[in-house]
Formats: sequence, structure tokens, C-alpha cells
Amino acid sequence: MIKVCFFADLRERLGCADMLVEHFSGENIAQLKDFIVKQHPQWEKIFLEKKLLIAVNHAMANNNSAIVAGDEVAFFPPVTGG
Amino acid sequence: MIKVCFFADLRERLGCADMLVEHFSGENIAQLKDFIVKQHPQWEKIFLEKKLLIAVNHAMANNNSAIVAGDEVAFFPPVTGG
Amino acid sequence: MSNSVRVQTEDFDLNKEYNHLRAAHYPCGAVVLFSGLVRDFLPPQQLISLELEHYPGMTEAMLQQLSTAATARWKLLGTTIIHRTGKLLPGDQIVLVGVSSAHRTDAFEAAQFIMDTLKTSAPFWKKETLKQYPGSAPESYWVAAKDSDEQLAQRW
Amino acid sequence: MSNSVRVQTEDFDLNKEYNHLRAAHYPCGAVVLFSGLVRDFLPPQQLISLELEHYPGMTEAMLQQLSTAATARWKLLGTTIIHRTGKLLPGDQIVLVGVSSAHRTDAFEAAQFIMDTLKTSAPFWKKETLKQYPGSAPESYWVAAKDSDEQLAQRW
Repeated sequence: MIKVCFFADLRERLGCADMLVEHFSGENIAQLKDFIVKQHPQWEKIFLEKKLLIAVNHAMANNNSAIVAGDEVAFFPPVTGG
Repeated sequence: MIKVCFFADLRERLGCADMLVEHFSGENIAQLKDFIVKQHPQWEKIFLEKKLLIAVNHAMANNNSAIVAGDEVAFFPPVTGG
Repeated sequence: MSNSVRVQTEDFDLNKEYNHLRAAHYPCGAVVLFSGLVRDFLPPQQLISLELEHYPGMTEAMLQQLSTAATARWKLLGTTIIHRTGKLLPGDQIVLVGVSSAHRTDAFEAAQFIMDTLKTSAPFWKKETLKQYPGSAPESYWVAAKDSDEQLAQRW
Repeated sequence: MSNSVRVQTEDFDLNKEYNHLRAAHYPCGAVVLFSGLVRDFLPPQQLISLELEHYPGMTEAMLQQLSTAATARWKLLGTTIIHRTGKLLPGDQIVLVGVSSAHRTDAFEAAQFIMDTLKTSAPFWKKETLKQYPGSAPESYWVAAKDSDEQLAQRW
């Protein structure tokens, strides 16, 4: 099971703050995206956006980053703090 | 008449904080230095030091800077504030 | 060496942080403080409020990384990073970065590095509620990331 | 726009200057403060005191020039430069430079410019009274100008 979080603009557009992804047998972020998009086809366009940022267990990651059961994955737009 | 001031290390080494130079008929700082050194030959070496800084009427100046009667001229070592 | 990282809804007291940075460490010769404030728009626009969302846990981890990276790269005596979240009003303090060091250049560069990197890597997002002209209905927008911030971060 | 230049024997209140820079001008998004402190030596040396001599009249004129030059070169909302003179003790505040602006880069660069240029052009001189080892008699030395400060000033 993977915990997935969405933030800011992305959270609002998806209408979802976080979800638990079960029965995921892939090994990296790209596969996780495919898996989620299969469950939520209407999210595909948003998930393909170039500027989508990714974190795994609170560290910046990318499509090739490995993930295992129990990981926390976050998707969010470019940050605007400070 | 030219008012001449000395600061910091230079003031201590010359044993003089300020002086009034009278009967000076030159037109620039180099001539003023020569004039003062004629009155105080023991100051010559100090006046030839490369790092001696010069101000005329509170603005940084150099050996070629023009001066006229009533000006305030200052000589001092490299500054160390801040 | 004292490094402090805080993410909080409450306001902060710049003077208290300054006194801590200044007093606690030896031989401190320079303190640089950066304070980021909620900036209003130019009339006829008017900012009503700003909502700062963040990613709890990751924000603290990223700010701690910035502090550690700055301390590894410059000779520092202390660092303080405070970032607020939640609802803020025009003029409010958003972020404080404080750095103390023996020599000024270390403190200046480290503070700039922390701010530039925070801007592009710490998971905070701003949503503005503003009026386009007096009497208009307030509307809310997510602030877009700036390319200029990306460029500033890349110089480090 | 508010520019303040002061040369004084009294201590200054950084927080008061911060609040002035922060509050008075619109639309302020960034304040950078630099505080320079009397740094003690590393043991076994010990700084007893520091005497700051200056050239009255010229110091104020030079600091005002720095403020004017910074304001011409960067987009600033306010600048504050305070430099103390007379006898100071380890840990005492010597100099404050504060800059406010809409965007952080202007404030950071202007504050660094002012400090770097002040260091090589404002007529202040430091004389240190220090002990070379515990129990030794205090001796006084004029501080020598540093080549590194000259280089830092030349980058502007």
C-alpha cells in the first residue's frame, strides 16, 4: 500500500487531498502514475503535466524513483513559498 | 589658507591632528604635500607612503586634485570601519 | 553552533531571533537577517489575504536540509529559518532567515542561498485573495512559480 | 522612500529600525538587515576594547553617498545606515545596514554593496586594545585594512 498526497492547485483540481493505493505491484513513480490513471482516467491530462513535482517520503523525486509498500508519495505544483 | 587634518595612525605618528597652512601658493595636493614637507622635513617619508589616502572638502581626492584657499584637506591611512 | 528551523502559524519576533544569533555564539562579528513580508498589490488591485499551504513533515525536512547545506558550505555560527503557514494579511511577516558568522560575506551569501533555495524547493504554496478594483468581489488565485526564482536558485 | 544615515556614539535598536523599514513603505516585500558586531579574538588572546575614530562631516557625507548610490542602482523602498564611534566592547553593535524593497534580490544586493563600499571608503578607523595572553599587559594597535575588503568592494 502506498499513501499518495496532493497539494495546492493540484489538490483542488483533482478534488482529492490524499488516497491509499492498494494492490500496486509496480516499482517506480511512473508505474504508480499509470496505475492511478487507470483508476481515475479523467486525471490523465493533469498527471502528464511537465511541471508536476514529486516527493517520496518527504524528499524530492522523479518518474524513475523507486517506491515500495509503505512509502508516502506526494504530487504537487511548483512551490511558491518564501 | 588651507586647513589640513590627519587621522588615526597617521595623526599619532605625525603627532598632529590638524594644522593651518598659510602662504601656500600652489594649486594641487602634490604641491601642498611638498609645501608641508618643507616645513616638517621629518614627515617626508610618511607623506610618500603609497597607501596614504587624501580627501578634499570631505570627498576622496588624489595628488592631482585642485585646491584653493579655504579648502579642508585630510590625510589618513586606509579606512577600517564597519 | 545553533541551528533552528520552525514552521508555524504564529507570528515570529525578529528581534528575539537576532538577539539569540548575536549573543549565543563566539566569535560572532556579523548577523544577516532577511524578513519576507506579505506584499500588497499596486492600486487599483487590493490584496485581501494570503493562504499559505504546506506539506507537513516535508517542509521541516527541507528547511533542515537547507540549514545543513549552508553550514557545510560557509563558515557559520548560527542559522535560523522560520516560515509561517495559514492565513496572512498584507504587511504580515512570512519568513525569517537569520545567519551569524565571524565575517560578513559568509552570512550574506548563506542567507541568500537559503532564501533562493527555499523559494524553489520547500513545499509551500500561496493562494491570494484579491480585489481587482474597489468594490469588486474578492477572487482567489494560486500564485504561479516565477522563472526568475528558478534562475536565482541555480546560481548556487 | 526613506533614507536615514546616522553616525553616533550611542547604541542602536535594530528592531526599531526594522519596524520603521517594514512599516513605512509600500509595497514592501523584503527587508535585509546587516549588523556588524565587535568580535573578540580567539583564546589565548582577548580583546579588551575597541576605539572607533572617524572624520566628522566626511563620514556622514560618504554614508549619504552610499545610500544615494544604492537607491539609484536598485529598486529600494528604504535604507538605513547607522555607524557608531568611540569606545566599544566585545559583542557591541558597530554598524547597522537595513534595506527594504519589493523583491528580495534588490535588498540583498544593495545591503552588500553598502557594506562592501563602506568598508573601503567611509573614514572610520579601529584601534584595538587587547591582551596577548591572560595576565599580560593590554596593548593597543591600529587595525590594518584588509586586501580582501578591497576586492569585495571592487566587484560593485
